[in-house]
This record gives sequence, C-alpha cells and structure tokens, in this order.
Amino acid sequence: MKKFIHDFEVTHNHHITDDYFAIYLKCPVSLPQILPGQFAEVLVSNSTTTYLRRPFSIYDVDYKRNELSLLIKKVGDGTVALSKLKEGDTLNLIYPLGNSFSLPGGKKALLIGGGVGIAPMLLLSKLLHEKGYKPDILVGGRTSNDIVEPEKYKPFGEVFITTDDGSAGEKGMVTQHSLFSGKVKEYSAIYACGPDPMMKAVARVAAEHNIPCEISLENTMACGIGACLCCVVETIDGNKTTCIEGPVFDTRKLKL
Amino acid sequence: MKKFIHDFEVTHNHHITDDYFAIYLKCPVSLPQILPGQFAEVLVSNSTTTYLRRPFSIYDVDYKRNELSLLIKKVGDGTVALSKLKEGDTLNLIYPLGNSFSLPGGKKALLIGGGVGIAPMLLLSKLLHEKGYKPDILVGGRTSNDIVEPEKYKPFGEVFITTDDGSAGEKGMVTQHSLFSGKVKEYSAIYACGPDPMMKAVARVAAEHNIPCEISLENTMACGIGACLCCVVETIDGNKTTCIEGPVFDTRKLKL
Amino acid sequence: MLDLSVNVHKLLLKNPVMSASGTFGYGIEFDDFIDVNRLGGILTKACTSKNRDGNRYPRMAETPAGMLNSVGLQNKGVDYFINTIYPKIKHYDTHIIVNVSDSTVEGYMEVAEKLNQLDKITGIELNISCPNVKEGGMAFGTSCPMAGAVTKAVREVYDKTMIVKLSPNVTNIAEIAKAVEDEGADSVSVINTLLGMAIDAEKRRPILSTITGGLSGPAVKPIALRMVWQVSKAIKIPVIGLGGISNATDAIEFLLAGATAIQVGTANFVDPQVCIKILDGIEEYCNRHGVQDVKELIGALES
Amino acid sequence: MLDLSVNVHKLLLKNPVMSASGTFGYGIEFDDFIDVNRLGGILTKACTSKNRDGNRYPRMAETPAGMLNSVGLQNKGVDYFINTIYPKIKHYDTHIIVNVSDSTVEGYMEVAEKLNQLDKITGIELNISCPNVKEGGMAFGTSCPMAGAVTKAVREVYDKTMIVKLSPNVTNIAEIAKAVEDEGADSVSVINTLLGMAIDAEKRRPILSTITGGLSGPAVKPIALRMVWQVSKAIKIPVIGLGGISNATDAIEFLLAGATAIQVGTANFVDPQVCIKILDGIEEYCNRHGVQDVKELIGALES
Ligand SMILES: Cc1cc2nc3c(=O)[nH]c(=O)nc-3n(C[C@H](O)[C@H](O)[C@H](O)COP(=O)(O)OP(=O)(O)OC[C@H]3O[C@@H](n4cnc5c(N)ncnc54)[C@H](O)[C@@H]3O)c2cc1C
Ligand SMILES: Cc1cc2nc3c(=O)[nH]c(=O)nc-3n(C[C@H](O)[C@H](O)[C@H](O)COP(=O)(O)OP(=O)(O)OC[C@H]3O[C@@H](n4cnc5c(N)ncnc54)[C@H](O)[C@@H]3O)c2cc1C
Ligand SMILES: Cc1cc2nc3c(=O)[nH]c(=O)nc-3n(C[C@H](O)[C@H](O)[C@H](O)COP(=O)(O)O)c2cc1C
Ligand SMILES: Cc1cc2nc3c(=O)[nH]c(=O)nc-3n(C[C@H](O)[C@H](O)[C@H](O)COP(=O)(O)O)c2cc1C
Ligand code: FES
Ligand code: FES
Repeated sequence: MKKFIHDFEVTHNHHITDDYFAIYLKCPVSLPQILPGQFAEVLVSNSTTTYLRRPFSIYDVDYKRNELSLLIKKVGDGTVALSKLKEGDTLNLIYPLGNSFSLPGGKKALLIGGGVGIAPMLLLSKLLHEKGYKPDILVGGRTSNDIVEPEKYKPFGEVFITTDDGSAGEKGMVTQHSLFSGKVKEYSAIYACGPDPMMKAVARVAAEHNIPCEISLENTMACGIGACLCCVVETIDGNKTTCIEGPVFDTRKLKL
Repeated sequence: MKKFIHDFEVTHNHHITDDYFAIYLKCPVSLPQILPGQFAEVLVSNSTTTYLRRPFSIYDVDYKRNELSLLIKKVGDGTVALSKLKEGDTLNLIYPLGNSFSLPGGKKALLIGGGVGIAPMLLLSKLLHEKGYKPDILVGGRTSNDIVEPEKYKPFGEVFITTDDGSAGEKGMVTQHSLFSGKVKEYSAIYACGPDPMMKAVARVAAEHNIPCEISLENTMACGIGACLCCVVETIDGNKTTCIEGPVFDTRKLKL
Repeated sequence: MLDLSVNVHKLLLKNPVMSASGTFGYGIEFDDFIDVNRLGGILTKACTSKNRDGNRYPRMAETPAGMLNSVGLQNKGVDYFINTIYPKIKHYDTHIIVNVSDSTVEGYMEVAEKLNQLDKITGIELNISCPNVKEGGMAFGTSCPMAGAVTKAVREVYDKTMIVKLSPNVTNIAEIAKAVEDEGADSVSVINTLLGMAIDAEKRRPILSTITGGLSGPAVKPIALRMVWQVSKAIKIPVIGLGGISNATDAIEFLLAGATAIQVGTANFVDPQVCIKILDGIEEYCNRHGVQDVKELIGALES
Repeated sequence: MLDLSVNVHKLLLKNPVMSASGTFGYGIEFDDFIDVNRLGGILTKACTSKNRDGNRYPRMAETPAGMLNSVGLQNKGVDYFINTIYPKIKHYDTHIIVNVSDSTVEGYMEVAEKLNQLDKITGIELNISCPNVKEGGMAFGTSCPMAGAVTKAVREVYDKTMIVKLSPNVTNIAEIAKAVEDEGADSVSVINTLLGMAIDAEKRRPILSTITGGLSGPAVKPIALRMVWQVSKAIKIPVIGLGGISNATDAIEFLLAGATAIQVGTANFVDPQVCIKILDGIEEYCNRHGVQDVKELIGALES
C-alpha cells in the first residue's frame, strides 16, 4: 500500500478523561483507504524533549469528512504535548502504515482491547460488522477510568468490560472474563491489543482453545517504514519488522 | 538587585508587523522594580530546537497591572516560537537582569535605537521624562517596516526617524541624521542599542563630540546570571560579563 | 547554471547529498516519499558475508535530540543481496554504494570481492566502526594498525571506489584517517555512531538488549563537524561528512568544514523527505550567495 | 527515614547532588534562586595558579539539546581565590570543592598546595580534561602516562579528597580511570565536555573564537552514562557522574550506572532551581520505590 505524508488540521481535541484523549484530524487531500490495525507516525512539534515520531493506531476514519482520529493515552512528554494541540493546529502524519487483521474463518469473533489498546478495535469491529460478522468486544482496564468510550463499539457488536479492581464490568483480567468459561468456543478468531502480559495471556488462552489469534504489537519504533530495523519481533521465521510486517501478527508465529 | 524566576501569563501577543511582535506578560506576584536596560531570560518551551533561554530587554512595565512586555524580532526558531504564544499561555522568566543606564549630566539626552534595539529605550525615555530630563529619541531601521511603534515614545520626548532606504524619516544611517550636524552638542549623554556596526558608529561620533555614551550590548548568553562567563566583552579593565556587569557599558571603557 | 556535482574519487555524484547506511533501507522504502534518483548516492544497509539476525529487541532508545540503536548488522548476507536485493535496486539512476561489515578481515574481503562483480554498485563503504556487534565492528576502527590492515586487505580484492567509515569513539580520529589513507582508501566517511547507553530508571534496567548502542541524530552534530574538520585537514582523499545532519544549513556547515559530500541518517526517520529538502536548500543557499559551483564551498571555512 | 547521604572517599555528602564546575559560579550566583546549603556539594569554577583572561568572545554556541563553550578557564588565580572569594563562600554549609586547572604539572601542584591550607575547602577536582586551552588542559586527560603523572604529583602535595575529572575524548576511558586510581586519586568525575564545533553557515565562519569548544547538556547524556558505567566497573574508587543531567530521572540513571554522586552542569542555565528539583525528585523516587538508603541505588542496574 502506498504511504503518504501529510499535514493534517486538528478539527477537535477531545479530552475524554485526564489520561485519555481523542484527536480528530482533517486530511488536506482525499484520504486513502485505511485498514483496521494500521497506524500513523506522528511528528510532535510542540515538545522540546520529543525527537522521533510517535506511532499511534488509527482509531476511526470518516471518509466523508475526510477525517481520521487517534485515541491516545498520556504516558510521556510526546503524548502530553499532543494533548495540548488545539483546533486549527497542524499535525504531520506518515500513514497508513503496517499490515492489518485477517478476516475470521467463521461468523463470530472476539476483539480484546486493554486500556488504550482498544484503539485499533474500533475500525476492526466496524469492518467485521459491515461484512456480516458478529464481533464481541471485550474491553479491559485497570479501573473504570481506563475503559475509554466503550459506547463507540455498541453499533457494531456486543461490548463486555473487565477491570482489575471491579470498578466497571467484571472484576479481573480480560482472560478471566466469563466469556472464556462460556461461549469462547464459538469464536473463530480472537484479536487483541494491549499491554504485553495481557497479550501473552490472550495468546495462551487462544492456543488452549485452538482459536486463531492475532495481536497487534506496540514495539518501539524509530522510522515506521521499514528502514531502520529497530522494531523487530522474533518469529519462527526469524526477525520481522513490526512496522511493515506487523503490527498485527498471528500468535502462533511469534516467540512469545 | 534580587533576581526572580516566575511563570508569567501571556495576556496579549501583539503582532506589530510580520517581523516584530510585543508580548504582554502578567506577573503572578508583585513585580519588583525594573530599571531601564535590564532584561529577562526567557524559557522557550514550545520549540523543539531551542535549548537555552533567550535574553530580551524589558520593553515596558505597568506596575499597576503587574505586567511587563517584551518587544521581539523574529530571527530564528526561538523567537518564531515565542511569536506563536497565545493569551493564557505561560512563559517562564528570570528577571530583572543586568545593570542599567546612568543619568545624564545635563538636561538633554539622545536615545538611539536600531531596529529592535529600540526596546530598552522606552523605559529609559520614560524615566528621563519623569525625572525632568529632555530625551530625544532617534529610531533607525533598514526600512519603514523596522521602525516599530515609534508613537510609544512621543509622550516622553521628541522622536526622530532614519531608514537606510529613506522609506521613513531621513535617509541614511542613524549617525547621518541631521541631529548630528545640528544640535548634537546640546546632549549631555547618548544612549544606544542596536546592531554592532551602528554601535561602533555611535560610539565614534559620541567620542568626536566628547559626549558620554552608553550602549547596551546583545552578546550571546548561556545563563544570564553571571555563572558561565560566556557573554564577556573586552574592556580596558579586562573581560566583563555582559549579563551582570552589563548589558550597558560606557563606550570609553570598551575595546570596540 | 549552478553546478551541484562533486567527485568522491572516481565517483561523480550529481550532488553532494547521500543517504546514510542503515537509515535508508535500500532506497525502496522511500520511493513513496521522494524521487530517490535525485540523490547523489544511496548507502545501503550493512552487508555481511553471512546472514545475521542482529541483536535482540529492544534495539533503540530515544535520547535528547537523538537516538541509540543496536540493530547489529541484521541482513541476509551478501549472496542474498546479490540475488534478491540487487535486481530490485539496480534501476536507480544514482550511485548505489554498499556498506560492508563483518567480524573478520576475511569476511570483509569476501563481501567486497563479490560486490566487485556488480556493475551498478559503484563503490563500497567499509564499516569498521559499528559499535553494535560483539566481534569485529568498532574494534577495527579504533586502532590504526587494525584499521590499516582491513583497508589494505580489502583494497587487494576491490577495484572500485572504496570509502572507509570511521569511528568517532577514538582519541585521535585524524590518525586513523591517515592510516586508512595510507593503505589505499579512496575516501573516508566521518562519523559512525558514538557509543552510548540508556537506562529505564523505573525498571532499573538498560533499555537496549545490548546495554550500550550507537548514538546518532542532531545531538552528535557538533562532534561530527569537529571530526570532519580535523580529518579533512589531515588527509588528501575526500571526506564524506555525516552525523546529525537534518537540514540544508547543517549540510553546508559540513561542506565548509571540509566534506566533499554529506550523508543524511537519522533525520530520514523524522522526515522521509528530508534528503530532497536538503538538496533544494543547498541549491537555494548557493543561489543566494552567488555560488556557481557547490565545490567552492568545500573546506571554505574562513578562520 | 530516608538516608540520602553518600560517601565520596572521606567526604560525607548530605545527598548525591552537586553542581558542576564552571556552570555554577561560586554558588553565590544562585543564592537568589535556591538554598545552596541544601546541595551535597559545590564544584567551583576552575582555579589556576595565575590570573587568566580566558578566550575571546564568542565563547558559546547553542547546539541541539546542548551547547559548546570555550570559556578557557577565565579566573583571577589561586591567590585571588583565597583572599577574595573564599571568605565570601566559606559560610556555606556544604562541601566546597575547588576545580583545579593549569598548563603545567607545577601549576596544578601550586594551586593544590595552597588550597590544602583552606579549612572549608574539603576537596579538589583536578581538571585534566579542559578542551578549551592551548596548553595542558585536555592533553593531560587523553593519555594514561600524563594523567597518571599529574595525579601523582598533586597527590604528593594534597592531603584531602582529590577527585580527578576525566575527558570523554578518548578511545578507552576506563584505562585512564585506572591510571589515575593507581596514582592515588580518591575519586573520578566522569565526564568533562566533548570536543565539538559550530559553524555559522551564512558567515562561513566558526562561531567560537577558538573554532572548537566543549559540548555539554542533554545531548551528551547517553555518552556520559555509558562512560560512567564503563569506569565504575573498572575501578574501585567512587565515580561522580555528570553530563547532561537535567532532572531526577537522569540523576537516578547515573546512580544506577554506578555513580556514587552526580553533578549538574548546563541544566543550571536553563533552570537555576534544577539542582533542588533533582534532589526533591530523588527523594520522591526513593519513597515511591521503597528505597530507604540512596546508596542502594548505586550501581544497582540489573542486566
Ligand atoms: C503500532 C503502534 C500503535 C500504537 N497505538 C497507540 C494508540 O493508539 N494509542 C496510544 O496511546 N498509544 C499507542 N501506541 C504507543 C505510543 O506510541 C506510545 O505511548 C508513545 O509513543 C509514547 O510517547 P511519549 O513521548 O508520550 O512517551 P515516552 O516519553 O516516549 O515514553 C513514556 C513511557 O512509555 C513507554 N513507551 C513509549 N513508547 C512505548 C511503546 N511503543 N510501547 C510500550 N511502552 C512505550 C516508555 O518506555 C516510557 O516508560 C502505539 C505504539 C505502536 C508501536
Ligand atoms: C541583553 C540582551 C537583550 C536583548 N534584547 C532583545 C530585545 O529586546 N528584542 C529582541 O528581539 N532581541 C533582543 N535580543 C536578542 C535576542 O536575544 C536574540 O534575537 C534571540 O536570542 C534569538 O533567538 P532565536 O532562537 O530566534 O534565534 P537563533 O536561532 O538563536 O539565532 C538566529 C540568528 O540570530 C543570531 N543571534 C542569536 N542571538 C543573538 C544575539 N544575542 N546577538 C546577535 N545575534 C544573535 C544568530 O547568530 C543567528 O544568526 C537581546 C539580546 C541580549 C543579549
Ligand atoms: C538505526 C541505525 C542503523 C544503522 N546502521 C548502520 C550500518 O548498518 N552501517 C553503518 O556503517 N552505519 C550504520 N548506522 C550509522 C549511520 O549510518 C550514521 O553513521 C550515524 O547514524 C550518524 O549519522 P546521523 O546522525 O545522520 O544518523 C546506523 C544508524 C542508525 C540510526
Ligand atoms: C560554560 C561552561 C564552563 C565550564 N567550565 C568548566 C571548568 O572550568 N572546569 C571543569 O572541569 N569543567 C568545566 N565545564 C564542564 C562541566 O563541569 C561539565 O563537566 C560538563 O558541562 C558536562 O556536564 P553538563 O552536561 O551537565 O553540563 C564547563 C562547562 C560549561 C558549560
Ligand atoms: S520502525 Fe524502523 S523498521 Fe520498523
Ligand atoms: S551569560 Fe553566563 S555569565 Fe553572562
């Protein structure tokens, strides 16, 4: 897929909670097609301490308005600087980057997002819904504050929630959700994105139930376009770049 | 004089021309007394390429509103970043720094500002006026675009203008102004701030007419508080720091 | 008409702007963003005698105005390069120079000898300065006898333009430059990365799997510029300058300091179009300063 | 109760945060901004046997995340220090360590011998690594025999704590550290500035009057951290870490890499209160991580 570099205009910077915000960006030309799981490399030009671009999954796309959005968690100087952008500011993006999720073998699929890892699941649930699949979306977080905009997924599938402290949904980790003791066998695919330990747990559970599982990795990146080889992940076929050959990988191929 | 470090609030960023702007800043506490010629070291936190603070003369002070202002010319990344600050933004200043001009021996004094070098002359003309002196203010620039807010000085003295291209006031350099063929001998002091060649020319003319002359230097600085010894100027008494022992120097003491 | 061309030994570059090894893939990665043919040359990522997996992830850490990397020469080996990659890149209408690395003198020789056969590879860059491999690598570049020895050995099997890439992690880089000049290098490139380290204070662990890595980006520019200046005064062969170059002003500074051409590395990650912007900026500078031939700028620092 | 004290040889520092030589004046310059007594120690600007005017202006150039300086040891000489400055600073309730420089071994000895008499000067830091003077300076710090010789000579005339400040402009800094340890250094500080250069492309001239100068600030942090790690593994005497430290996280990284104490330099120019913020930040880190004694962090890098 052809990659682009464009100056987007910030149309809205939506502060969802203290920690999470969604930034809506207007493309100066027609948006190219963007696949679920793809990401953008964002130039942070309003932070004195951020040098490299920062990768973020593409959260939502509105082809009619020529807009895309990013869902971001404040974790360091770069993301905090992005949270300060205002309507009318400019943001330079390299996009769309990386591969995408593959379609499930059967009707039902489980989409799991941990914290801000939920971001790529919005486009995926939309696509699956459009194509006639039945996605269930399981959102996990440490507390209810980490369950971000769960209502966005409602139109496309059923939404389930877990939190470590039980402040929203079921208490426990995503893999302890009752879905896994119940209808898990109905899923013909599991898709997940989130913190490392969660990804490992999901991969293990998927393997136990023999369900194909794809996860989206968040390896640190320098270029995002396959030029530096910094973002590699070990697979059974050797080192693969997360930015070009990923970020979505079949868990059976990974050395987790 | 005690130095302070404070977060000021931008109350107004006034874009005077494409190249010049004046930024108005509210002090969170009572402003200390600020002398003409003193400057502030400004932390530029919205530029990825500016590391050290930037020194700027204090342009105007409004003790009642607890505000001071800086008159700035865009010359590089730091000043361009400052030009983008908006009302409500925060700016960290170390101030008031440096020495000040000494009072003239007689009633009449000539204040010369080249381009943005005019900045420290506003407080000086105010002070002289208040104390009953009669300042003439000579503003020089390359073109009429470099004659910035000359009306500000009107209440405190007579304003004269020169431009290199004659697009405003008399044509030529400041030292070619008719003041220097006419009433120059009436001045008991000359004060100047501007580009190096202009300072040299002013110092020479002052010496010719045997008039005490003080100039404000714009040596590059790292600390602004006498700690690094980077900003030195050669004087007949050895190297002096521009930030502590200056920026105002008697031209007879300088090895120009 | 402004003449932007420069000569690096036998190579006539259409302009002094090249991409640095390991930061530009094989050029292909940048086809979506720029017309790679406009560059003076491309330096490919390192090529070794055998397949190498490189170091374990994590391989990079951001640092103030720069980054550390410890990629560790990941590549599929010279035979794969010749059979699979070369056919995909030989259409480029620019100099393609292969960055040659290995752990032994014999390894360097093997790669160079094989590349000597490829028409469209008009030169090699001997990487005797990689800080990210256990054996060989930087060790070759930090002593005069070893730098001289590998240069001499490869010179015997390689006819075309041979550039030697020097390590900045030395007390006296001019000495090393002289050693490789004496043993037949046609040019030197200055500098490779500086050895650095990053720590995750919260986890109390090094960030890189290899603990230390190579520092690059704007942070190193002042050091690179100083070394280019020192080296270009010490030797007669052309110097290629690199280290932190991010815009045309930076590039011109390197030319003034004595570089005949320049390479752009880490800046490609921040802006994949930066090489072309630098090229256009050099042209604009020449026009503004009445420079008719970019060669006038080389070593033209007044002091 | 959190114990923040550390021992640098005979010096018991109340905490590991010190100011770096040449960036903190004599402490007095910061009295308006912080309570200097809270620091673990102050390193004064360089003190030489005779008055020195230093280099000509311009002496500084900003660089990406850093700066170059070529102040060149401007000071009024050791006698002036003793008679005029010492009386103004001896009231500080913290260790005052004088940075000692010169062009000859005899010069270093003269300064050290005179300082040995001052009660409130509890240590000296031998600056064998200043890149900004024509004679002596860095030359002492870039070869083992010379570094050893000056250390040995000064040791003979100085009883109290003697820290030797190492130059990063070397191939193998651990070797130099060992040489000065062998000759009686009580501690080493790592690193002084890296030799760099800046050019004004428009004017085609070097920015500094001395052409090259010393690079400092965040840009050098990864290199400094690597050197502290290498040196602290190679020697037994305590290492004082510095180079680009700008916040508590940076400071903790240096402790983890093996530094017993740290110095803050260029960051003082950006924020004159930074030393105190670093001190408070270290305390906060210790509390958050259940560290009762800051000494637990020294060299505690897991790898
Ligand atoms: C393909 C991809 C997609 C991503 N999608 C999103 C998204 O949709 N929304 C979102 O908020 N974030 C996403 N991330 C993570 C995001 O890139 C980082 O949070 C961001 O780069 C942090 O920048 P910073 O300057 O704020 O933090 P920094 O100051 O760089 O780092 C702060 C802390 O976060 C850690 N950190 C930084 N980057 C990463 C990373 N990539 N993985 C794990 N830890 C990291 C650092 O180690 C450090 O502890 C994605 C990452 C990748 C690779
Ligand atoms: C005591 C003092 C008072 C000053 N008062 C004012 C003022 O009231 N208004 C104002 O606009 N400017 C003033 N200046 C100059 C101002 O500090 C610089 O213009 C500013 O630092 C430039 O920052 P920058 O990041 O935009 O430019 P940079 O990117 O740092 O530099 C851009 C260009 O300007 C040149 N430059 C930078 N700093 C200086 C300097 N100090 N002297 C000469 N050339 C320089 C550089 O060499 C370069 O060519 C003053 C300087 C001093 C020392
Ligand atoms: C990710 C990365 C990989 C690199 N790989 C190589 C390499 O394979 N061979 C080599 O000679 N230099 C390699 N380098 C060094 C660069 O070519 C260059 O010398 C260095 O980065 C300094 O230039 P810069 O600051 O412009 O990046 C690499 C640099 C980076 C950042
Ligand atoms: C303006 C300036 C002056 C300096 N003067 C001295 C000095 O006199 N003696 C010395 O040993 N180091 C001197 N240094 C080096 C610092 O003490 C320190 O080693 C170096 O700057 C790296 O630390 P930093 O990055 O925290 O500044 C000076 C540094 C600067 C920036
Ligand atoms: S981030 Fe550079 S190859 Fe993936
Ligand atoms: S700027 Fe540091 S002493 Fe003047």
